[in-house]
Amino acid sequence: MVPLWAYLFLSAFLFAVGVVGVATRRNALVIFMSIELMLNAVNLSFVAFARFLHSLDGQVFVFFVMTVAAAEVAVGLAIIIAIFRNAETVNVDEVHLLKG
Amino acid sequence: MEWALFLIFALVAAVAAAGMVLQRSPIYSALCLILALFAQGGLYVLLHAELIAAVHIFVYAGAIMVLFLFVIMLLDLRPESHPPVQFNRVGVLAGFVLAGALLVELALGVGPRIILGPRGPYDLETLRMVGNTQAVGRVLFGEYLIPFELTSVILLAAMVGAMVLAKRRLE
Amino acid sequence: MMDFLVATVLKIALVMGLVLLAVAYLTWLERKVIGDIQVRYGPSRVGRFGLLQPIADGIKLMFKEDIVPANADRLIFCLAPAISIIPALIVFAVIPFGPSFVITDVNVGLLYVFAVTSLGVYGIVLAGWASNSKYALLGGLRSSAQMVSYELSLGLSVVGVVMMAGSLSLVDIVEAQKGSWYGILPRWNVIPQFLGFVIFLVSSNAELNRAPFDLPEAETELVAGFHTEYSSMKFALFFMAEYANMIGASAMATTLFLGGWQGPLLPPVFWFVLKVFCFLFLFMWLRATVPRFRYDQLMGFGWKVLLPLALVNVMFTAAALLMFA
Amino acid sequence: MFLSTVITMLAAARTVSLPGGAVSASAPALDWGGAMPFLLLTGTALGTLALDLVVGGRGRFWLTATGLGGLAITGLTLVRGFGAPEAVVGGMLVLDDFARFFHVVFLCIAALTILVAVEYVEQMGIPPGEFYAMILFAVLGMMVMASAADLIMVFLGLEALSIPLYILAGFLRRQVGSNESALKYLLLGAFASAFLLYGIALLYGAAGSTRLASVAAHLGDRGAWDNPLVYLGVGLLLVGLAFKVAAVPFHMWLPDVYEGAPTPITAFMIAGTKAAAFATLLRALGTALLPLPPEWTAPLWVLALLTMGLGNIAALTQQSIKRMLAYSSIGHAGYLLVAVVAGTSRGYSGILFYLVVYAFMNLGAFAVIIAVAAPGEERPALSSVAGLASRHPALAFCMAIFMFSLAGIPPTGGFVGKLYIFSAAMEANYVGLALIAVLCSVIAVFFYLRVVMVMYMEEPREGMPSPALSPGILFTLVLAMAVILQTGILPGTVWEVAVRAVERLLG
Repeated sequence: MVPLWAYLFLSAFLFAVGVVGVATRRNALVIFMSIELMLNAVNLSFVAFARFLHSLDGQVFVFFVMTVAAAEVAVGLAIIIAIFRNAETVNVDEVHLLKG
Repeated sequence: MEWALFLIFALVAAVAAAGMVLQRSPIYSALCLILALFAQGGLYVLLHAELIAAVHIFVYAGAIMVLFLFVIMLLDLRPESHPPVQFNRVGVLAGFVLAGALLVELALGVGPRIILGPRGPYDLETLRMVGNTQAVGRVLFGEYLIPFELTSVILLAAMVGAMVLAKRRLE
Repeated sequence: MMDFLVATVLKIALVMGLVLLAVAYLTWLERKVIGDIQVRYGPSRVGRFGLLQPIADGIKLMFKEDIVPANADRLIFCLAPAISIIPALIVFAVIPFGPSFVITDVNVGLLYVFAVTSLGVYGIVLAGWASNSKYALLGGLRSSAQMVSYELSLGLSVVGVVMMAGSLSLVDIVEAQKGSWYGILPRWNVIPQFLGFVIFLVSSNAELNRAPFDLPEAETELVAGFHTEYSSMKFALFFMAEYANMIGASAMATTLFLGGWQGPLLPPVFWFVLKVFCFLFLFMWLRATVPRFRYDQLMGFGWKVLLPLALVNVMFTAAALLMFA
Repeated sequence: MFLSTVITMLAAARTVSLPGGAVSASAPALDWGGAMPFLLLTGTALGTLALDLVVGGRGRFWLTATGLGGLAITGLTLVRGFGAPEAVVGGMLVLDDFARFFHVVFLCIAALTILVAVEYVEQMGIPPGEFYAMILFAVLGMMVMASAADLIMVFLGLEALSIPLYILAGFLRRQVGSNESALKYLLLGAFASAFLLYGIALLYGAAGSTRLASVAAHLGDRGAWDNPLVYLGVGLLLVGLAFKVAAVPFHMWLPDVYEGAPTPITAFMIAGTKAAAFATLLRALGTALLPLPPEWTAPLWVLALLTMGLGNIAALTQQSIKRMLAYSSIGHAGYLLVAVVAGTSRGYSGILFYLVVYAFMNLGAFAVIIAVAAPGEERPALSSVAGLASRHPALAFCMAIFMFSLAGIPPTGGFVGKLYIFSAAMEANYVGLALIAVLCSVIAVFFYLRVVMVMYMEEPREGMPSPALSPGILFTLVLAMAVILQTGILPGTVWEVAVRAVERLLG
């Protein structure tokens, strides 16, 4: 049987990749996708814990996280569309009205 | 057998995730992420969470990522002109911090130092008897009824808000 | 273990062979049916009654020149047709054709079907994007918006069925429709779930991108929509995917609402195929009869009519189950 | 929505009565009395949305009345229940005095935000129904955060608060500033949520449950802290919360977001989100993580120090008044963290007290800014209050009092609040930190008094419109003044309530 640590390690790796994506990319959509990756990494941990703890709570949490992620995506994409209509760009560092 | 499957899925997920960050074109990033999500669905099946796996594919691959692709196409985003990975301060700092945390977890995690909490009643035997879907349903609509209702409020707020923000004209 | 593997492989081969054959002859059937409705002959030259027409078409498509437009994204352009056809075919893995004739009975079968079919949209979206042509792009955008919208009512329309069967497994759902009411009416879901059935049919018609919901390929505005730039086998794959999806949707409608393979006297598989063909005929009939929607009508219909109706159906089913069961 | 809720509940009840097989999870019986405030507020939000469909843009008055009426009824229910034994709703939400205290604060903040915004909404052409409904949804999220008995409720409450706020920040869809504010808030907020969630996941693994009570029982054992799951989990949880309270290394999003958002929403965010985040922090710390092992207070100490220092120093150089208040709110988060570091019940009561004063003085200050700013002016410069004393002496006087209170000058509530917090830190032997905090408040006096100077010493700019005092703004100003002076001169009432609330929390 694949032990818990293998899943946890993979989850941590995916989470870290997501963080690096958020930190290094400029395109708002790609940053957003990186955040989705982070949330999914956490979901993997939840399911793995649920399996090894003989508990279903972790699986239920995954539902909640998915719902919240879907809500965030809906709002986020709406914001991105709104910003694109006004500024014609989705690169986070090209909109800098508020710097300074 | 289980190890082999795990390694395949894990490798695909890891490579695809890295690909998502490294790809210059947003659409390829999205495709990489979809691939990673599929691999993750496979891992859920390995963890005996079939319901989660199906819902995961349904929601992420079937809905969320379609929306992403839709917006990428709507805005007709072409590949970024500058190299995707730039060494700005914050990024490098965060990357290092996370890599550090990751290594710590790796070093400690492989060893026996991870201690799991007390076990619950749902081992595989029980789940097989009750049925995975039924068991998850009972917990979701029983113990977790209130958070469940709360998510419906969150979705409603998000739905109304998305419409307010993205609609072309408001009366 | 070995026996199981061999049996499974055989089943897969059998199902795939039949589905692909059916796909080929559906094109013939559709042309004939629409021809009859429009008082034309339809294909009649190749073979008796034009029966060899699909084969001739296949050969033609195979030998046509395969064109990839300049500036297209080659990788995605070539991947898109495959992404389109694969989900259309693997749906059949969980559909029960007979009492013990199902490739695999997954306990979340229904969710599997929805998860898989929801992937079909990628083929269309990516084809539209990769072609680097505005018609294709617009077609892809339209169809993704349409499919995402109608998927909601499609999913909600079957919740009533799931509640009545108490299971997500398609085998269980068919089993739950065994027997009859008062000895005459079959216990099929179409009777208590008539509203759900209608919503399911309409939304799956929209999911299939077929007339009257074929906006993505509206010739008059968009040439051929997302597959404008495709030719040869790649084009054929899209075509096959459409027909395979049509069979899949008919099979799902049969399984969920018409008692699947159940029926008196004759062998179950026969009943199943018969019901599936009724639905296929219905889809063709619709295409020949109903004019195309306008785009805003289409979206409005999905969101403002079908979705609320589906929700009402779910609520009433839940209330009825609580009261009577 | 209601119907579906009822049906789900009935269905849940039925599920329980089914033969459960080997395992039957039972739905805990709902405590309707405890659920009442949440239901009332959700009902108000849904009612506002529904009413908006009926009356449309013409029914501004009725929309405002519904929103405020719902808030008032919810508030009355809570106030009447004060002192009643705690109620646990479905095992997920606790309604004790601590929660009631915060709920009432949130409801006040929301009511004042709506009052301040009435005129503004009309001027900016914002659809009022959705606007008010989003505020109410956000308040629901805050209430859930303050009442959470389970870590997953903390997460969901946080999202129920944040998602409406992302939307509210972007409500001026035609303005790039507002768009950008929403985008930044969303990206950073979601990023922070992921950290918080990861922390929750690891704690779930360590404790086998996410109930705060179970986590507390698990962590009560000293040895538990050697488990990598525990310390990584707690660490990530704190990082997530630090993002939300904008403690210093995680603060960079705040000034941009607060500056670009519509001004009433900035007031709402400054007053409300901070209170909600600290409510969660106190509940999580107070019921599950306390007492933190000594090595854990050190990072918090540094966090408090950096937050106070950077917030106040950066505020010194700001030209935009909104941005200045945004930085100053970082500084205030630092003071509150000092009390968290102190970790005594006196410090916690201080936090509660300070949050009340803080909410009112910020809402008051923003009411003045909204009254003074020209319509459509979303980033009013400091000079927009120039010569206010000659243009509108009463308004200038109010603003001066708010600034004194923010700076912590007696006889205002801001002074008393700081006194409570710093003395709690001294009592807990964090003398150094308390001294630094005092030093920071001295720095802060400069930029707060600069506002007063500009109002009283400078000549008014050419062509400034005379300040428009709508009834809502007037009411807010009067109430804020009353609360600040009352807490400044007779702090006893609020303080006693705060002490009692914390007593209940810490048991």
